[in-house]
Amino acid sequence: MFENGPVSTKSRASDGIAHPSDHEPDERGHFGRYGGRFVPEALIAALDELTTVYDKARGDREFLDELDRLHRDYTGRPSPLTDAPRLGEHAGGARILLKREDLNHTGSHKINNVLGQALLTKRMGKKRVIAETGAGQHGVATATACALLGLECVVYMGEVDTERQALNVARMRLLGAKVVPVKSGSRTLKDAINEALRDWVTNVDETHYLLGTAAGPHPFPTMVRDLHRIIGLEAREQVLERVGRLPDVVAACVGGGSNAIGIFHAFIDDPGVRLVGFEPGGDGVSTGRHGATLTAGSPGALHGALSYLLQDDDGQTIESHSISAGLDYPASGPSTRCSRTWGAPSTARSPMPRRWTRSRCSRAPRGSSRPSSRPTPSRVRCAWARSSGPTR
Amino acid sequence: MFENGPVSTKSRASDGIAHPSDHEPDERGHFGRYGGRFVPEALIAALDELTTVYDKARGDREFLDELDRLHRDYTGRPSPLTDAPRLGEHAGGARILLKREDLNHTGSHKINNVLGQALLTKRMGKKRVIAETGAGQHGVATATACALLGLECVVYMGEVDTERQALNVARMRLLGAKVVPVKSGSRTLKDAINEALRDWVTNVDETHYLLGTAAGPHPFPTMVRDLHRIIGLEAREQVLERVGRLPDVVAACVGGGSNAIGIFHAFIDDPGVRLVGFEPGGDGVSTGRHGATLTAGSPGALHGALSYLLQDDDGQTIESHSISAGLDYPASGPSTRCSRTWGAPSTARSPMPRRWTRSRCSRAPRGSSRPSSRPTPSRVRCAWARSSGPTR
Amino acid sequence: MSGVQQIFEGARAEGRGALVGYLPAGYPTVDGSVELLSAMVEGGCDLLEVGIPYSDPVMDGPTIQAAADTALRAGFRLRDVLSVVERVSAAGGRAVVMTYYNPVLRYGVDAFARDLAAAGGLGVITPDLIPDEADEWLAASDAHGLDRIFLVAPSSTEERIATTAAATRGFLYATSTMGVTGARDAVATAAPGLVARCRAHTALPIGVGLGVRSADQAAEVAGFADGVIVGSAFVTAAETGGAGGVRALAAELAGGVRRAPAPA
Amino acid sequence: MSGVQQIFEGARAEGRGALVGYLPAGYPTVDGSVELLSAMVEGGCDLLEVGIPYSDPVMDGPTIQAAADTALRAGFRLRDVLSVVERVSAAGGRAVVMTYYNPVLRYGVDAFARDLAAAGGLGVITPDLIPDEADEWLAASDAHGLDRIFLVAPSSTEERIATTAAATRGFLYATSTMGVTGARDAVATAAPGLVARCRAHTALPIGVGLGVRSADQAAEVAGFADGVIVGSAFVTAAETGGAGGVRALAAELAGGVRRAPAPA
Ligand SMILES: Cc1ncc(COP(=O)(O)O)c(C=O)c1O
Ligand SMILES: Cc1ncc(COP(=O)(O)O)c(C=O)c1O
Repeated sequence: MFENGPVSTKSRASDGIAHPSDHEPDERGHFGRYGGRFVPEALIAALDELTTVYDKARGDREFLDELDRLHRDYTGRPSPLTDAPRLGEHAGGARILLKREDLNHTGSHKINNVLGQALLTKRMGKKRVIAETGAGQHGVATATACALLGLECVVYMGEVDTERQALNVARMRLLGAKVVPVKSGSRTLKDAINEALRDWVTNVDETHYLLGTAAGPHPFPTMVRDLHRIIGLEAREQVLERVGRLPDVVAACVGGGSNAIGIFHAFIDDPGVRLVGFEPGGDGVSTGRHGATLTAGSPGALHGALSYLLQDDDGQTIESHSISAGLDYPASGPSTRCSRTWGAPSTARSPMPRRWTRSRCSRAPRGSSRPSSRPTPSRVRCAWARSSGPTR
Repeated sequence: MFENGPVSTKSRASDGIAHPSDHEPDERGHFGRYGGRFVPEALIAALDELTTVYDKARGDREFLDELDRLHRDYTGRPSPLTDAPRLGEHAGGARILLKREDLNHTGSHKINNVLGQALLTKRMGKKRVIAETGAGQHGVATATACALLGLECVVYMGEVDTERQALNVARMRLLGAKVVPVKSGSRTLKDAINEALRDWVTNVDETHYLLGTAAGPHPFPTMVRDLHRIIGLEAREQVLERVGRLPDVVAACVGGGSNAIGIFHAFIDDPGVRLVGFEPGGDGVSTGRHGATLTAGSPGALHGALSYLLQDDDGQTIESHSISAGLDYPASGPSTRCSRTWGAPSTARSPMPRRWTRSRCSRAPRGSSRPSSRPTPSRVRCAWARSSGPTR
Repeated sequence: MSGVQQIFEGARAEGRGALVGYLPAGYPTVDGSVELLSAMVEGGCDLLEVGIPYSDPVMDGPTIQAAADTALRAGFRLRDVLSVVERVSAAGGRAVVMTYYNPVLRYGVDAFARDLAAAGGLGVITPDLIPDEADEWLAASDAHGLDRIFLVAPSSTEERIATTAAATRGFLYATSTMGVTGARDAVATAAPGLVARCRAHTALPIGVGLGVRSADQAAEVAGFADGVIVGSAFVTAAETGGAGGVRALAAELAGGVRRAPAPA
Repeated sequence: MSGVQQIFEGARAEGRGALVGYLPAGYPTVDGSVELLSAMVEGGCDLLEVGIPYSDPVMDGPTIQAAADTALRAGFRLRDVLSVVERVSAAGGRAVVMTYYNPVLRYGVDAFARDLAAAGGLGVITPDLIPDEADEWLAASDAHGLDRIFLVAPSSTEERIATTAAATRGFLYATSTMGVTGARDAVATAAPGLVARCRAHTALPIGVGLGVRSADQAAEVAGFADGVIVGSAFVTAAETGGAGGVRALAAELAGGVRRAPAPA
């Protein structure tokens, strides 16, 4: 009646980087209009080096095997797919399956990306890693990987976040990382990224900036996405095995966008599957105190990429708000951005899900200037929820 | 060079209950002199019912399959075995492998036992579950399983522990459990168990007491042990597959003893493998402020079983002390007890590991009165460590 | 016939139930407990149940827990229970000890039986020891001529009632309700049925405890059982009224057990 | 030849380096910044670099961050930079704007270029825009005749120096050190090498910035570069000495760039 034995899935953790998909950016990291590199020239050499080393690692069996081995024996991949029948009942009879990235070592999907980048750091011969963190999940994952591989680790964290997430600060310190409370700006995640970028510009020779989400300058959005593609690759196989068909909907919360693109990616070419991203609603989108960058943001360049931002009429970043420290970020990654419907439907500032489209994002014409307002058939939705998101 | 693919292990989560070992207690739950049922008569009917239902479930494919399915898809079993090369280097060159029960859903081994007992609760037609908790790990696991299966859940927790483990109190409440801070006695784990037993005596008809460690009256020590045997079954297979031979030593921390007996059990019949239990050293065994029940305790009856206790000359329980809330318990389970060397080596109150023996514990003559002081060849050791134990 | 059983038979001969009163030794102090227990005898208790304060009294509700804590904090030591029994027995009281098993185990089961018998104690009530685990205690109580009072509960099967009664000497303790000690407003409805079930298996006198606090309740229990056991209500009386309060409650309850005719 | 380049050529004709001074528009207020910038001109700055305060200035150290915060808290709006440029230009100053890219993007790249040119601005320095991403800005700056000053760094490859210089108009901005803005004790040792590498790829004047705060440092830089760019030191001077402090620092630095012979 029930099948038993270990979780069976054919995908390896490294498959997302080993096998490029049909949804690649152009060679300078543009997903349509979005992405790219909006960073000081001082960082370009490091980004180029990272791109080269990453591209080489993707084809290197030894690297891929090491990544697979760590994800199997250290992270605990594959992560299970859990039926949530009581939630489904509560939701009116849906069959809801949870992809259990929370069961990974360090407690979130973040480790998928972190281990990959930490191994690349070693390949580049760098001995020092810096990272930003909001909730502390990425910081903990990074501190953990650095402890594993013997790398020096400095984590920048907004002072506000160090207070509300004191437990994760303690974990990082226990793991040997230096946690630097960032006192500038809004003293949250975005300022931690600013500070990490400043450190990077200064120490780029010996330092890798281990960015924690599918944002930032090229190659980060693509690389982070690919390191997380295993989420969707596994989930797709698991749901087919368990249910015998593809799901109607795949949903994910969107902070920077790494977990969302990680699971969505495997379903982009499945026309019957709706992809729904949930953004932090904060006090409600209409109040302006929220983190719904895709729903209520506009295109802009922040932290190295052109993407959707919460910004005022002058292009100054607006502070985001969420009950979840981990989703409290005023932008999200360009690779999620590329599938957004250009244009502003009338629901833009109402609490309704916002429509996205799933356009092929590869090698779209560049410099196509501002978004047109042509509405596109919806297959991806972006919703906001007052209290969505991880609690830790 | 590295093998890949999912963790491979042949054992199913239910194997520990489906396949009785050569190390069974007598039919009234005595491991040698230890174990048994030192409880009010009012509870005997419930314990008998539990014994019967459990014995039936052990042979029921449907039950075993359901347990396996949940442990695979919900808990995330098998848990990986992780090499810790840097720790090994630090420890003078040992190869150290970690059995990753921390990667289970809810973050510890506790869920192995909890899911089994929660399914048994349903089988008994009971709708209410009570549990004790110290650190909160067992409480969280129980609250989780109750949420999964739609059971009412009340968790007793010493008031002192509710304060030092406030985060876990919040988690349990979030999961719909009622957490009752216990204000009697030392206001820690032992008093939470007292209070749970009082509740059980009063409400035993509709209530299952979901005990969290390999202690308490029969059938708990055996049942909890068997539900945790999967730890050792998997670990043994994994280490053979990874290293090609058995380990020299298997080590575990000992609170009530459930994780220790869970992993030790699979190695009891392997003569070359030393089994070492670490007890909480608190301020040092010589100070009297510790939790080293096996090292510095003496036989006594507490919470339903005859086992080793921290007690004064009058048989009054002495409060235990540990930096780890989860190991802070003045007794430990009779199934771990049975393999202890009777007698008091000269190291008894010194900070040295204490010798155990690994006697066959099945059907030893009963009523064999007080321990003799015959020293027995050592294969199992009991050590204490000043700061051993889980940090959460 | 055992010493304790004689007390019950004596009461039955008077056409009434026996009154058994509980107080912890050493509460509020060792001397104070002797005074309170003596007041119980003066008030009309037939048998004293002298409790041993214990750190983990899982069968007790808050009232008795608090009294035990008070005694332990005041420095009660296990040997004190022997002197308490000795002093109340010397003053004409008849006493059994009520204790959780671990203090006895730690003292040494045989040594405890020996010393208690020497102090004049008649037997021991063991709320967390079932006959299945009592080999050592059965031997020691035989060796030193002590009664051993085991408990049955509404949840006990016929078979367990029979085997428990068979191991028991003195009287069979029927817990009238599922639950811990503590005075209740109503005697649980399970009690008469449990007593009736016990009668089918034993000729021993049957005492009923848990929850009795008034003359009316005592009369009600004495209507179907051979003895009425009162604990928490005495602790409360001691707390609020001292020896006088205890004496007055004993007198009131003694009136209660005389009001109803003892069952045939 | 572009407006900015002429300024450099003019200085070179005088046998000295050009002095470029940075202050954020709107610091400490809009009017206050006009006054400070005017003092810079009076003190001897050849070119003004008018910064746009931005919420996320990743290339700036604490001194300039704090000044930008002050300006934003005082109510600075993006359009204010146009009036500041207009007023200092009207008073005879020659100004470029230094800005992170997002405010420009938000304003509209072409609109910004048009309005800045109309206000008398000569060009824009873009610390987080590389030529690779600058198609829209290249077009707009061409359309409105603005100079565009890109940056090179010690880590830039020969190829990138070449392509960056090719896209640049006015002068090429060489960051003398890896790092963010902020006055330093010593001019980084990487600067002369970087400037030498740039000369191999371009005839554009080369300005060196990041860390200069004294006449001696200015002299040192002017020894190998065509212009000396000073930022944080001016902010500190404004903070502690107001317009007078800024004028005095400009005069001191102007002395510095005159001390050393300009490179051939
Ligand atoms: C568990 C978890 N999920 C999601 C997120 C959001 O990040 P992203 O959108 O990159 O997945 C975070 C951020 O800290 C996180 O900790
Ligand atoms: C993670 C963990 N390990 C070990 C223990 C100790 O319990 P046991 O000895 O039953 O394994 C606890 C108790 O809470 C725990 O939470």
